[in-house]
Amino acid sequence: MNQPSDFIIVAAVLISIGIYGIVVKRNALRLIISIELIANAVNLVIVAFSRMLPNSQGQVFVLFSIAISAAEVAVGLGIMIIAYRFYKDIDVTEYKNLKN
Amino acid sequence: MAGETASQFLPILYLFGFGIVAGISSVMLSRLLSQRRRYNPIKFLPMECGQIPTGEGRSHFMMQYYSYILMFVVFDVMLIFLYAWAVTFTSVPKEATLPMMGFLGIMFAAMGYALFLAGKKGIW
Amino acid sequence: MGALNSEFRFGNFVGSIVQLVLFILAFVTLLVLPIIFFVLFFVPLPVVDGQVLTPYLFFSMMVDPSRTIPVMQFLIHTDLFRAAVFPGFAFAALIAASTIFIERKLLAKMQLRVGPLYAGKIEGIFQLLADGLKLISKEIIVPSGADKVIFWLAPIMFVSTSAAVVALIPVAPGWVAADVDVGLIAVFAILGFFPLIILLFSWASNSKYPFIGGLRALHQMVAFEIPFLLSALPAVIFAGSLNLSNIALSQNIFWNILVMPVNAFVFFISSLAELERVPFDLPEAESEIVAGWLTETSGMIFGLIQLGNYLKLYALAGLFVILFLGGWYGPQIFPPELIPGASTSDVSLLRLVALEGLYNPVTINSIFWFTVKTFVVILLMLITRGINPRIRIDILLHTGWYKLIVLTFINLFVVLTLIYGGILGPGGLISVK
Amino acid sequence: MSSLDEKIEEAKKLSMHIVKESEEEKLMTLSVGPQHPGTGHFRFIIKLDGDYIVNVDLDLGYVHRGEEKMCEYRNYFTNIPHLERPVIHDSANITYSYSLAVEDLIGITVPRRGQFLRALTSELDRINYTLYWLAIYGIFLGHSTMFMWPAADRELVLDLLERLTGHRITHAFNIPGGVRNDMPNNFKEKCLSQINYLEKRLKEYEHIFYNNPLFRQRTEGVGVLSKEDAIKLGVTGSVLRASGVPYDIRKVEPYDIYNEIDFNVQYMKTCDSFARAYIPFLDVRESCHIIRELLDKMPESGDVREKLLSNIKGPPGESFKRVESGRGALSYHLVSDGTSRPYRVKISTGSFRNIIALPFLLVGSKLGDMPAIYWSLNYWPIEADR
Amino acid sequence: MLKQLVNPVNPSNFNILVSKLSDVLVKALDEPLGYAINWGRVWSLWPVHLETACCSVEFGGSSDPRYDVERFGILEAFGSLRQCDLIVVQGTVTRKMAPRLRMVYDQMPEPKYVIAMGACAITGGLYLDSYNVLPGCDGIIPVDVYVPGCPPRPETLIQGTFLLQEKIKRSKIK
Amino acid sequence: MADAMFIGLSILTIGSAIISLESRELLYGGIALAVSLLGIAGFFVILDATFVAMFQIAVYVGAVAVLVIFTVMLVRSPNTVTKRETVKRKISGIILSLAFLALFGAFIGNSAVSQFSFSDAVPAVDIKEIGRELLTYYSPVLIVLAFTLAGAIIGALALARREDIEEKNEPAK
Amino acid sequence: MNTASGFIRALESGTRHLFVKRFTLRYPEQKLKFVGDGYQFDPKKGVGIAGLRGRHILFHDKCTGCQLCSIACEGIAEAIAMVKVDEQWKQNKKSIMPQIDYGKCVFCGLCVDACPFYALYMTNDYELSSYTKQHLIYTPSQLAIKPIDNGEVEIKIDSRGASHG
Amino acid sequence: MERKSEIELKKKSLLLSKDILNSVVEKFGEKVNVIYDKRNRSKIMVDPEIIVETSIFLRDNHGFDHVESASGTDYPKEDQIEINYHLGSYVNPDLFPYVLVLSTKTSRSDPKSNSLINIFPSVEYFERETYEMLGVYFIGHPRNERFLLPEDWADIPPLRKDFRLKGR
Ligand code: SF4
Ligand code: SF4
Ligand code: SF4
Repeated sequence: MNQPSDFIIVAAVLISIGIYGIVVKRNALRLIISIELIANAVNLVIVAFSRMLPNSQGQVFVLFSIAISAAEVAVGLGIMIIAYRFYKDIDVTEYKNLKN
Repeated sequence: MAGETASQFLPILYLFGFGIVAGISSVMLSRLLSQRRRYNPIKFLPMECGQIPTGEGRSHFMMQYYSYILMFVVFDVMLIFLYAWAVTFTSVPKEATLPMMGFLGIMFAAMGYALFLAGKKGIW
Repeated sequence: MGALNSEFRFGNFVGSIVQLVLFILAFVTLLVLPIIFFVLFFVPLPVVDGQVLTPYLFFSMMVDPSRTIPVMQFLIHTDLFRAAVFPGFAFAALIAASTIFIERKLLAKMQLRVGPLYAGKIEGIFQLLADGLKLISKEIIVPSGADKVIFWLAPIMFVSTSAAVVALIPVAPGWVAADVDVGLIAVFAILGFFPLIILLFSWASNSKYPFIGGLRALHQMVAFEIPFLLSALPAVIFAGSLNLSNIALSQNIFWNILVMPVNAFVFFISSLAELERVPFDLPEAESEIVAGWLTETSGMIFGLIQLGNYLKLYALAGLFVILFLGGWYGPQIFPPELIPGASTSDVSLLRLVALEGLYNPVTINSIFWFTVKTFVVILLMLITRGINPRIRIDILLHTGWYKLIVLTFINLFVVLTLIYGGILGPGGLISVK
Repeated sequence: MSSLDEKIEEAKKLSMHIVKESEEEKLMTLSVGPQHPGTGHFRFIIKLDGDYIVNVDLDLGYVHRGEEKMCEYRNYFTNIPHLERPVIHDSANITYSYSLAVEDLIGITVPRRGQFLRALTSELDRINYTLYWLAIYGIFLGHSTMFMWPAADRELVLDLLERLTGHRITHAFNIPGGVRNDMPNNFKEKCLSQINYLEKRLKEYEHIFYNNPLFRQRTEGVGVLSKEDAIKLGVTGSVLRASGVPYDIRKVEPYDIYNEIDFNVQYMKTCDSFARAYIPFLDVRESCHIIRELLDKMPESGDVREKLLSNIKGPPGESFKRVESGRGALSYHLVSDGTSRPYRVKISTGSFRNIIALPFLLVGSKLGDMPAIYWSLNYWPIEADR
Repeated sequence: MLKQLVNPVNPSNFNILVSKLSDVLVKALDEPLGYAINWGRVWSLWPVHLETACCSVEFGGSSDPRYDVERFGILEAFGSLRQCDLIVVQGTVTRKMAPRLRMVYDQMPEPKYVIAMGACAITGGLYLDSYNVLPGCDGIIPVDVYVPGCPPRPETLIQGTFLLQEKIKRSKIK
Repeated sequence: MADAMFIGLSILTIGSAIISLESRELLYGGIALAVSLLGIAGFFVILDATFVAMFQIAVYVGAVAVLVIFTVMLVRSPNTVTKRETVKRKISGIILSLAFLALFGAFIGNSAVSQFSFSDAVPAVDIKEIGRELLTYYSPVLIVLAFTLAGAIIGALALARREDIEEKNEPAK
Repeated sequence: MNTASGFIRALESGTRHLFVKRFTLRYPEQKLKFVGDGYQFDPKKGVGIAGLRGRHILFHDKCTGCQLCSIACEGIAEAIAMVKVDEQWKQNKKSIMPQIDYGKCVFCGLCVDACPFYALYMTNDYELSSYTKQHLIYTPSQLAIKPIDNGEVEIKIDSRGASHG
Repeated sequence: MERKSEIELKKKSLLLSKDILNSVVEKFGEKVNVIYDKRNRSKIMVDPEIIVETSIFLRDNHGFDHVESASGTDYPKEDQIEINYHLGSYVNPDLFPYVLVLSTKTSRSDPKSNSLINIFPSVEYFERETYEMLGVYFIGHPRNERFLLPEDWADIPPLRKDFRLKGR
């Protein structure tokens, strides 16, 4: 059960959940959550392959990836808060509506 | 074989489990032993110094220190990289410290500016 | 339930406890012994001392008690034993309990009074038991509008997360529940759960004071996490490993605190902040926000959180000892044999008493020194509580972010210069290994 | 007239803090008291914007017991027990002022030894009050040891007072015409030794409390009440003296024996919470000196009490007398209509006059400053409520 | 849950046996448990921080080093009423304070005890005739022990808590 | 043992990932996200990448999840309950994700991925090796990362500034 | 540097107190010693004699039932009620004596001042708590009992701080 | 037994009070009555309409800058309520021991008076209390509302003489 393909399947399921979230959800926070899920699934795949090879570079790459996504969340939430302060809502469709 | 290091982590889970067992059992025991009376709804009002509570308990209230939490996210990342460096410190040539110093320098500059911004207490 | 006798004395209490124990023993004998025998006969048994632990062996042990020693030896080297009893839960809980007692007595002494005195005849030694029994029989109030799931789960998570930290603390060479390669980072990672739990709990209480308290706790822990992590950095540089046992082993020549006193100081301060102890007990500042995030806790929920707090206190004090105070190193004060000549004598009872095979002077010595040092650190924390008022949140944030970080960096650079100057480190004047 | 308008505007700003309507929704309303470890018998409602206090509304009267009305139904003597209840740990001073007012109305003077005894209890009670206040200040700032030490040392004073007057805190000792009883034997020696010990103990407070950097951080520069504001708001006692006005009734309008006593008026010019916390402490030291001086100068024997009829009638008229209590000027305005009961008694207490500064100081400060500012105002809620 | 498991199969004998057994268990456990828990309650009374009037001075005084009620397990340092078991009504209950007092009492978790401290809390004391004072607090909350005095000496209060402890010892735990 | 752990972790991860998107309360969504990321850290542990796993926990649970939950609390409570999506959008989302899943499944089934296996003989990657890589070969990336992080924090702080600060900063004196 | 020295001073002071004598009076075992037998009235001087104002003591052989104490207390707490007693004393024709409700009494001692026959004094007894309000009402016969006075500790001051003997 | 300096002080205070009272009487003439002039204490009764001007005059010309106390007294026989402000000074050392009682009268049936809050901010709570206890409405005071009494107080103001305590 414990083979690279299994990890990849889990990652694929996570990615598809993330895609579902991105397509369906209109709540900014949920969008961020979806993005995080996808990023993590990808990290999982990388680490799985890095263990398979075995090669440390995969792990280094994942380290960078996590760092970047943390930074991204910080900025994303910063943007969200400023949007919330303007529109008093975190629904992205609302932002569009208000602009018109 | 994959999963070997995982067994190192098992005792942590054991202890976590002990904590949960201890917690749940004591809470259950306390439910068994304690007398409970639900004669009045006032009892279950949130406590507010003997007043009837006004307003929501969970407001969207903020302290002025949001910026520190934002900063924490970023510098937490920085720290772990520092640890990766510290572990390797003795086994790499001394020049390898230079990029880390660069990293630190840039982060320090950022931190300084961020602290300056945060110190202005205008952050929501 | 039944009424009580009018005559209430401590002796009666003890008597009733004994009665209870006897009853349970009888019960266990009747019910559990058959199960034991079932297991003995039908379940494949571990090999101990070259022999399979058969029922025969079991009965022979009853005849010759000293033969139980290999079984014990086997037992204490299992993971479960380590997690449950010795370096793990029971040990930590014991230290936590004694810490509470010492805290109350010590503070009382400092404040010219006597502290708990009457609960359990001798100097109020059973005060904690009384408090625990009281708390366990106390009603738990869940405020209306509270988030029930989080409200019940958060305290339990609090305790178990504290316990998980305890798992990583080594007390002697090889004596650690979880010997993790990345132990130090694991400690920090697990400590990172606490702000989350507190924040969620304070949110779940649906009340104002807990909410402010939770926010304060979050800010405080977040502010001190970074100096906290940074101050341990030079120790890792010396040890070249993140494994806590290795870090302790790397201090066999000199204690880290000699090289990085500032970092030790910062670590101490930060762990006070992490523990929400005076002067950093802002999240529970009773004169401002009633009891902070503990405002809505009642009964056992409060008790659990206190237990978690003291477990955490032990874990952090232990971590301080491991990182800075040279871990378990100390002069050897235990004799090589518990009872001289016991190993060669034929009296089996004597061998049992001498714990032959179990008794390892080095390990015992390590445990002893580790415990002593831990208590010293705990004592320092307690005294700090006695002499300081509470700090204010903005001063606290300022201290955490502007001062402590700079201090740790200064010390880090001092250490780096020492290493590059060829004084410390591999190839230096004082070599680590 | 325009300057007057300006001043009026200024006064309005001083007394009211009105928050803009638009800001209202971001605020959190927090009730502090009455079941709150931070206030006691008192409540105020603060509006918080994050960590900052933007509005304060006081809600007094949780211990309003109608003392002034009750006075009108009791005669000049039976008024004593209930009049000392508002500040039971400073009861010698609150009855002192009342007795002075009644004596002023009737026109008698107290025998000299009685005057000394009154001053003695007054000073002892000042120490008692201040140490209690200091203890509570300690606990307000989360310093449990600082609760215990003054509370312990206060017991020394209470012990003395108990010997002298018969009760730990509610002495009912000062009555119109003098004091109830003479000193017991050996009191002087006992008093001297305990006061000396107390003075030694006071040094420790400086180490652990006043010079503690954390305490300094929390109080220095916090809640600054400038001299002008202090005068404008009419605060009194230690709050006033911490703002740089050397105004002590014992000095400016000496009553009874105080013009023969040599002592200094303590005042500071930093105007912040630290000064307000430090002045009462200096007062305690000064009181120790005064007590020693009093015991020194006290006549060996003599009357302690001018015998008055138990239902003495006051002549029609008014009197207004004040003493310096632990919290500042404590004055009685007594109106008599010639019967054996006072027609109107108005008690103007230091607490009631000091609390006016609270909203003024709290607005704009942080929530964490609240206990430090509030208790530095030397406020005893019951006294303000009466 | 056990009952539900047992019920459908054989409602007669086995059920009775189980209930008998559990009766025995309860009897055997109950008395020691009662002792133990009441013993815990006796030595761990945490009073709520509610000051109604001037008796609070002596109440505070009773935890000072001279009298140190922590000897009896009485800890006065608790901010929140949710962790407390004891109200000491410290004096006059005014009409303004009365609803708050009642509310504090209501919000405390069971079991809870009340000590009326001072003449005012017992009968109104000095302020019997005042327009804003209730004649004693037993009109609003049930009082366990009366401690007279104005204010009572800490010794009297401690003696009052002894009485309360006796009462707790004789009470049922549930 | 490892199998059981793997299955348990997958259920935990995927289940909480679904909850994180579908829970009615945003707060629970945040908690579920934390749990899901914790599950991924568990996978990392199984894959012998302990350092990465701890990094994951420290950063995601200790910081990102806290930040997300904190932001949830910041947002007014009516907004934390999810509005109902239109059914059409939901169905299309599900179809899209299923399609992706099918595509991916086909891809895995038809490639050599399924034949890959972990080599048991080779020991796991040491932390020191990661550090060495980081400091030598990847050191330029480290600098770039530093710039990214610096930009991120300064940008986030600049964004989160309050416009009404000028009037706010002067408390009514 | 000021900061550091401040902390060190505080630490030193705190640690020093670990070796100072405890101040605690172990109450149920030890009891305080007071001046005299309680607050009394000195008939010669016309002023009181210092003493603790605890529970009253009534000397039945002196009380005349003149009600002056009751009148004095009227304006204070109305704690004194005059009740009939069975005893016959020749100075007390009406056979009424004060009965004191300690639920109301504030221990001011003004009734002692008011009693012209020195029949009412106060004692060192302060252990008055009870379970019910009724038990707080002390009848004249209860008031006549002299309390057992066994307190003997006082504050002692020596070089290691103040303590109770 | 009084010492010499004491006598001097007495004289000085009398002179001082003469000064103040004379100037007030000069300024406002008939509308001001001096009720008494004792040592360190004197009382003037002014007409209700000039109370604000008088206090401004006293503040600006003599340095009375705060009130020690403000209260009212009910005189049902004369159908009047007397309002007293006890003025004191913190800036003028000569006036330290001196308290000037500034009082005015208002009718009992419709008690109204001009508030001094704009001249002496320190009267804020005193006036609020007087409003509550005697029912005097202070014109210009921002908060003539309940202060010390319970929220549900429905009786007449308690310090009026016709409010009787029960049982007395
Ligand atoms: S009994 Fe006495 S001390 Fe206690 S509240 Fe009443 S008046 Fe105050
Ligand atoms: S002591 Fe005071 S209250 Fe008590 S009975 Fe005597 S006069 Fe009344
Ligand atoms: S006790 Fe004294 S005052 Fe009272 S009735 Fe007897 S004699 Fe009269």
